[in-house]
Amino acid sequence: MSGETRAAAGAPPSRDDVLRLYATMALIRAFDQRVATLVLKGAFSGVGHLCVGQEAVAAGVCAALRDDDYVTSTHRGHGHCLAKGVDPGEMMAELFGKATGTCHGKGGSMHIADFRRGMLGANGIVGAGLPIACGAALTAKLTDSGRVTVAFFGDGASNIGAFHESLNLAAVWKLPVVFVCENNRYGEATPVEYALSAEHVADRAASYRMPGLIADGQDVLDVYGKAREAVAHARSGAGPVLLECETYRYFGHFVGDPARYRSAEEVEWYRARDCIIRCAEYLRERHGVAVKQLDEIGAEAERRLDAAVAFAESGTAPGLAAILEDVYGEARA
Amino acid sequence: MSGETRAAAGAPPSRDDVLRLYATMALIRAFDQRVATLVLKGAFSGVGHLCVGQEAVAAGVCAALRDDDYVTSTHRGHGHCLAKGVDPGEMMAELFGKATGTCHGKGGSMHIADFRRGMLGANGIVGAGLPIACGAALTAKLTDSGRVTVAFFGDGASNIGAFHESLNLAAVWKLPVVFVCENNRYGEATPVEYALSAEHVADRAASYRMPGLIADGQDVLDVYGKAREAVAHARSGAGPVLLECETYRYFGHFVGDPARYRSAEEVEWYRARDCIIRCAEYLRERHGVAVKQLDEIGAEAERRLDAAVAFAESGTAPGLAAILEDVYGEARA
Amino acid sequence: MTGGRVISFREAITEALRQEMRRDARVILMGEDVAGGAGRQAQGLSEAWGGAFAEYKGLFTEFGDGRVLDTPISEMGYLGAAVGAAVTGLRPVAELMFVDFIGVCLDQLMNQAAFARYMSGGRVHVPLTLITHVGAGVGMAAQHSKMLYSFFAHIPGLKVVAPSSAYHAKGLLTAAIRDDDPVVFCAHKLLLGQSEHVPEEPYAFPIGQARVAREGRDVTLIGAALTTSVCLRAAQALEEDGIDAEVVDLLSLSPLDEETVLASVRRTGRAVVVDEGFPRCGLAVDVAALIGERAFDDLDGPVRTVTAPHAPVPFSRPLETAFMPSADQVRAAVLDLTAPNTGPSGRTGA
Amino acid sequence: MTGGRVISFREAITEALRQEMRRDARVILMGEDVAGGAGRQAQGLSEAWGGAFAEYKGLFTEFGDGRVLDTPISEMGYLGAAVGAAVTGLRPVAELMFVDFIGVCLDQLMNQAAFARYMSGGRVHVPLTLITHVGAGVGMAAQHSKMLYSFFAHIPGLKVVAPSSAYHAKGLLTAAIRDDDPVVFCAHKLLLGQSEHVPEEPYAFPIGQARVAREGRDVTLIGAALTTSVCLRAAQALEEDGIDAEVVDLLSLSPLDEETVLASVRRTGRAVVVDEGFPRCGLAVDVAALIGERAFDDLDGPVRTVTAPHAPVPFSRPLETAFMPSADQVRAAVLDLTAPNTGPSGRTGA
Ligand SMILES: Cc1ncc(C[n+]2csc(CCOP(=O)(O)OP(=O)(O)O)c2C)c(N)n1
Ligand SMILES: Cc1ncc(C[n+]2csc(CCOP(=O)(O)OP(=O)(O)O)c2C)c(N)n1
Ligand SMILES: [Mg+2]
Ligand SMILES: [Mg+2]
Repeated sequence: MSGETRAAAGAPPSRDDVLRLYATMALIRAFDQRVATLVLKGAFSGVGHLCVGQEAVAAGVCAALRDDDYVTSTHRGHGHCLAKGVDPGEMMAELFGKATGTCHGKGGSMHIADFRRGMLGANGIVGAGLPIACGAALTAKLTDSGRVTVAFFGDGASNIGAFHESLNLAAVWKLPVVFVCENNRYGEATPVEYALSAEHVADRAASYRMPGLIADGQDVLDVYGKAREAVAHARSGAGPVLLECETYRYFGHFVGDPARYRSAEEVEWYRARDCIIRCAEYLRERHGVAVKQLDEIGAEAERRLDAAVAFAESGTAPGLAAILEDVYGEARA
Repeated sequence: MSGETRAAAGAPPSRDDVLRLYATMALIRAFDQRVATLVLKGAFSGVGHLCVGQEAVAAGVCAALRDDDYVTSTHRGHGHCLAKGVDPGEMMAELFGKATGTCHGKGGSMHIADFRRGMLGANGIVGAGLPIACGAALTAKLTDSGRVTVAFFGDGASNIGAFHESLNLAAVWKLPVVFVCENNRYGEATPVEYALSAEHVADRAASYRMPGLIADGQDVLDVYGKAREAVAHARSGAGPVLLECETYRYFGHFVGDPARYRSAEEVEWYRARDCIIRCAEYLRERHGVAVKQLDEIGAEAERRLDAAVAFAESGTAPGLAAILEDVYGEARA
Repeated sequence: MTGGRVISFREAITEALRQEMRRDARVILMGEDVAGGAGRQAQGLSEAWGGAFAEYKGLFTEFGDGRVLDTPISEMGYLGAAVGAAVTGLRPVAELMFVDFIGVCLDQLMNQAAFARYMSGGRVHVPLTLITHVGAGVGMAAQHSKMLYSFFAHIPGLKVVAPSSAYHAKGLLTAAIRDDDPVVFCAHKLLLGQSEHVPEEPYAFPIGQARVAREGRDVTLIGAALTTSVCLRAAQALEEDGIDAEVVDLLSLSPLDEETVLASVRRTGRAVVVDEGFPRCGLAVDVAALIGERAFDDLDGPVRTVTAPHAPVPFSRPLETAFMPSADQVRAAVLDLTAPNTGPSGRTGA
Repeated sequence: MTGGRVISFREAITEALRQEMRRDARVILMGEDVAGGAGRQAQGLSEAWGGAFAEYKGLFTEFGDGRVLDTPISEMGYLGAAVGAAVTGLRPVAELMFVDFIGVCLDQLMNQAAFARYMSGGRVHVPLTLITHVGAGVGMAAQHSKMLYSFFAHIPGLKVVAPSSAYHAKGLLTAAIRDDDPVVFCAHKLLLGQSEHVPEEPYAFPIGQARVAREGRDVTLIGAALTTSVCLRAAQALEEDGIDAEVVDLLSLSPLDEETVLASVRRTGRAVVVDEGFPRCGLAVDVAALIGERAFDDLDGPVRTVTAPHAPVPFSRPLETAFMPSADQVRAAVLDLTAPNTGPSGRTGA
């Protein structure tokens, strides 16, 4: 039922493109696996909403973006940040609540933002990033900057009012925004089949006369291809697109969620289609990349994480004066 | 693109049925015409949101309901109230702010409610009636009362978050509710073609896998027929329905709105399709009803309005003590 | 203020917007029917409404649909879009037609606009102005007549202004638009038609600065928006009682000009805070507690509050009228304050 | 309270719900993952979560999907559905997982639930309970750690309770469910695990009744929810300073038990109000102004407030800890209050 984009699909990704996608996914996985360990160790407070299993979506979509494009993210946002180029050390420092963090330790996991990278913020409120994405896209449109904005959100978020208002507004104003649904089949403990009255989130695109695409979210190349189509469509001035990526999170809703709402078989089914493993297979089979090279990419990701954790640990917590700083800025009047 | 209801359409309306529809429309028109006059005279305060031109929707839909069915209404709700059987005298007294009003003068036009008649309330907040309708339908479902709830709302309201959340919730919970959109082509001064990214509001039913119907809102028989289908579907336990009625308001958004956002031709086009005139023609041609009888129905409506205004005028304003009454009830604990 | 060109509060809003939009191309305006008749330009229509309260008349005609944007009825959507536009370099002004509608979009104002600077460790700012209409007196009942500005004042990161006149409306709206933080501009419906001298040139009135609207020695009456005029009328009436009342017009509710309030009360020794909002956790108790804590030693009596009752706004006209704080109530509160034990305190020198 | 069966605040919530749901078939529960794993019964799953805070464990198993309803993520939708169910004869309990989410659904609570009785001239009532979680201390930062109960207290037509212990949680939730008006039940996250003696039989603790949690003669410390324990710790510490502090635990924020507060302060002559909410237009100033206005003549010093700062809740743990009112701050406020001019007032007799 998904619509069609009028944008050209572009050339197939090169070996280097795919290697970059692979490296991004490896970094995201290393990051969130490390976070899991650290949360369980009690290294820092807060809920760990991890995207392990979903790496292909962040990696594939952000690879289709320019550096100066915008992204709004969710509570499950580490992958989006890393894929958009946010520094893992600063991110980790943020999770540790250090002054060296992306947000000087005042935001935490659910509020990581890096405006230098067009990362307009993770968000603790389900659906809240979508209207903000419309605004970033409005800026792009009114200033003719050619920038595209991607709004990531979950399957659960597609049932909240802000989703509806944003898609309608983006369609009415013909905004250059791509709404990317990470359908990981659950909103907390609630399965998508229960909470979503449509068959696919992408089916809802028709309500706004915008194209609706579905990508295999466990296949980074499919995500990348569809995202390129969608981004090209948006960048061309043809208006917004809804892109649904079918994916899965291996952890529960948060670190520690026993996730009794799903079966072991279901988890196995998805793990067998793991995006990183599939991408590795593709690289080996299609491009003859050696296992050793792939292992090295994984090892490099781990080294970056070691460095990130070291950076985070070496930082200091913000001083107590920071409590009252940056509530307001200086008035210019 | 509208879906299909599985409910039977039922027998065609009898002469008496149509006469009753006619009488209801005549009463609604007389009421809101009278309100226009009174507002312009400054007889009472508040904004007059009139439904003159849209009478077929309220009349046709409510005729498809049982007395004990529920209705949630809007800021443009006089027609819904009258069609659901609320007393015009009490309504008029409410507009006059009298203690004898439906709400003892404390609600006014935008809050008329009469729970004895299943009228759960006009509403000053666009879209707010839809979630409430879901709740009334939930009560019906959980208590097995067989009652159906109708939620009236406008074309403009179909762009607000509450619309989306309600339709999804009703679909997920399979609630016996009929969402009736009065598409009068404007939300205040904004034309539906601008604000609505779908072609028809009813197209959005597909997002919730519920039937979406479109009725000619200037044809009370079409509205009545489609409403019967929709209500039967909901009452059967098959879940919610979205019914869009294409209609028009002759007045501006409120009494006094010069309505410069539309052309005289457009108004004329709709007036030429006036629901009352068309129903009169139908009654004359199909059932041989004499003009005199129809005139008498109109005259009877005017007499009821005379009585309503007299009742309203004869009432007294609530005493000042009422300001502090009914903020809370008696605790039962 | 007298002399010079006289325009209404409504026109002062238009003028501030027009001047700031001319001055700074990043300033845009959005909301429901801020133009009106959107999409009908092809048919020769420029704007049909210019806002539900007609404050934006002419702006669409001058600035076009790239700067003045009608929105669908989706407050969460467009307020959020304003936030997104603000964090990416524009300076949006959004309208929330009635403050009562904040219930459908508070999240974008509170969790997003107000907190973005803080949550990002100061790496972003949100130059967003929200114009909204507050207050009773127009027969629109409980869902269209509230004040609710105390909600905004409660939220760290927001600034809140509630001008009492055309002059301050222009100056505060200008300041709001130039401010790098989100500012809620509360216009009382009953003030829109009130006119006075307003300079033609652009000017900003500082956010966070109250003014002494009338000087007096015996008691300080504190108002905001419409209640400033209630205080002034009460002060006038109190002359008959031989009481010389000072009136402080808050203008800004957040940040609050604590010093002007405290300085006045320290001189008069008595205070009555007059607020059309609901009494619980509202503006009146906020100011009263400030005085009670910081000017305790100078108080000759308790700080009194005159507010709307703890009840929704009723429709019926006499009830609605009685619902709103009146000069009589303020006068009675002052008399009660000055009467029981002593006459006017020593300080009055009357 | 000591002796007898000990259960946690969390379990007290479960028990109140279970008992009321058994007693009255009209009581239903709805919210996100109040069961969890909805629609999976066919696969033998009864409930996966029982609420994000596990307060509803076992309720779905006992009462089934006609009484315990998981909802899509659509707070406006289901809170409105709760209003609609309430006005048509049910007695719904809805959960708003974090009070911070009120920004996406306030309208149904304020303009609909709270006002329906009034706007209908008393022809309908809204027996709705909203359970929500408030407060900082769990490392979830600005969008998941606020109090915001002052918003609810501001709104006429709502009742608001903020229990400080398991015993009162059970009694107040029971009272809320039995009440014919909408009640917001605010559970502080840090209290959920705290245990004490709670009677097994159903009981309602009256809404609108505060309690004296500790008797004392020198100063009244006033708290609610978590700050009651802050006051009690401060009171203990103040013993070392030779100060005998009374602690009033508000329990209900609306209606407020003004008499208990005033009676205490009239005896002690001094008050410190301790509130984890933001300072402006919050609970602390509300209670402080009440005391300042109604117990003025009995005050030996200004009413002090100890609140969170006017800042969003920061993430970093040391900042978050410092953000929350502490016993040290309360003690300092008391010492400041009692020190400057005199020692403890004559009344203390110390
Ligand atoms: C408005 C709002 N409601 C509820 C929550 C609590 N919550 C946090 S994440 C979540 C589930 C979101 O599901 P989905 O959108 O599918 O994203 P996922 O967690 O699967 O990535 C919920 C209900 C919230 N943060 N905000
Ligand atoms: C949430 C909200 N936003 C805005 C308004 C102001 N308003 C009142 S009626 C209206 C237009 C509604 O349009 P529509 O739903 O088409 O109903 P109609 O007036 O045409 O019957 C608007 C914007 C409101 N009452 N509530
Ligand atoms: Mg999900
Ligand atoms: Mg309309």
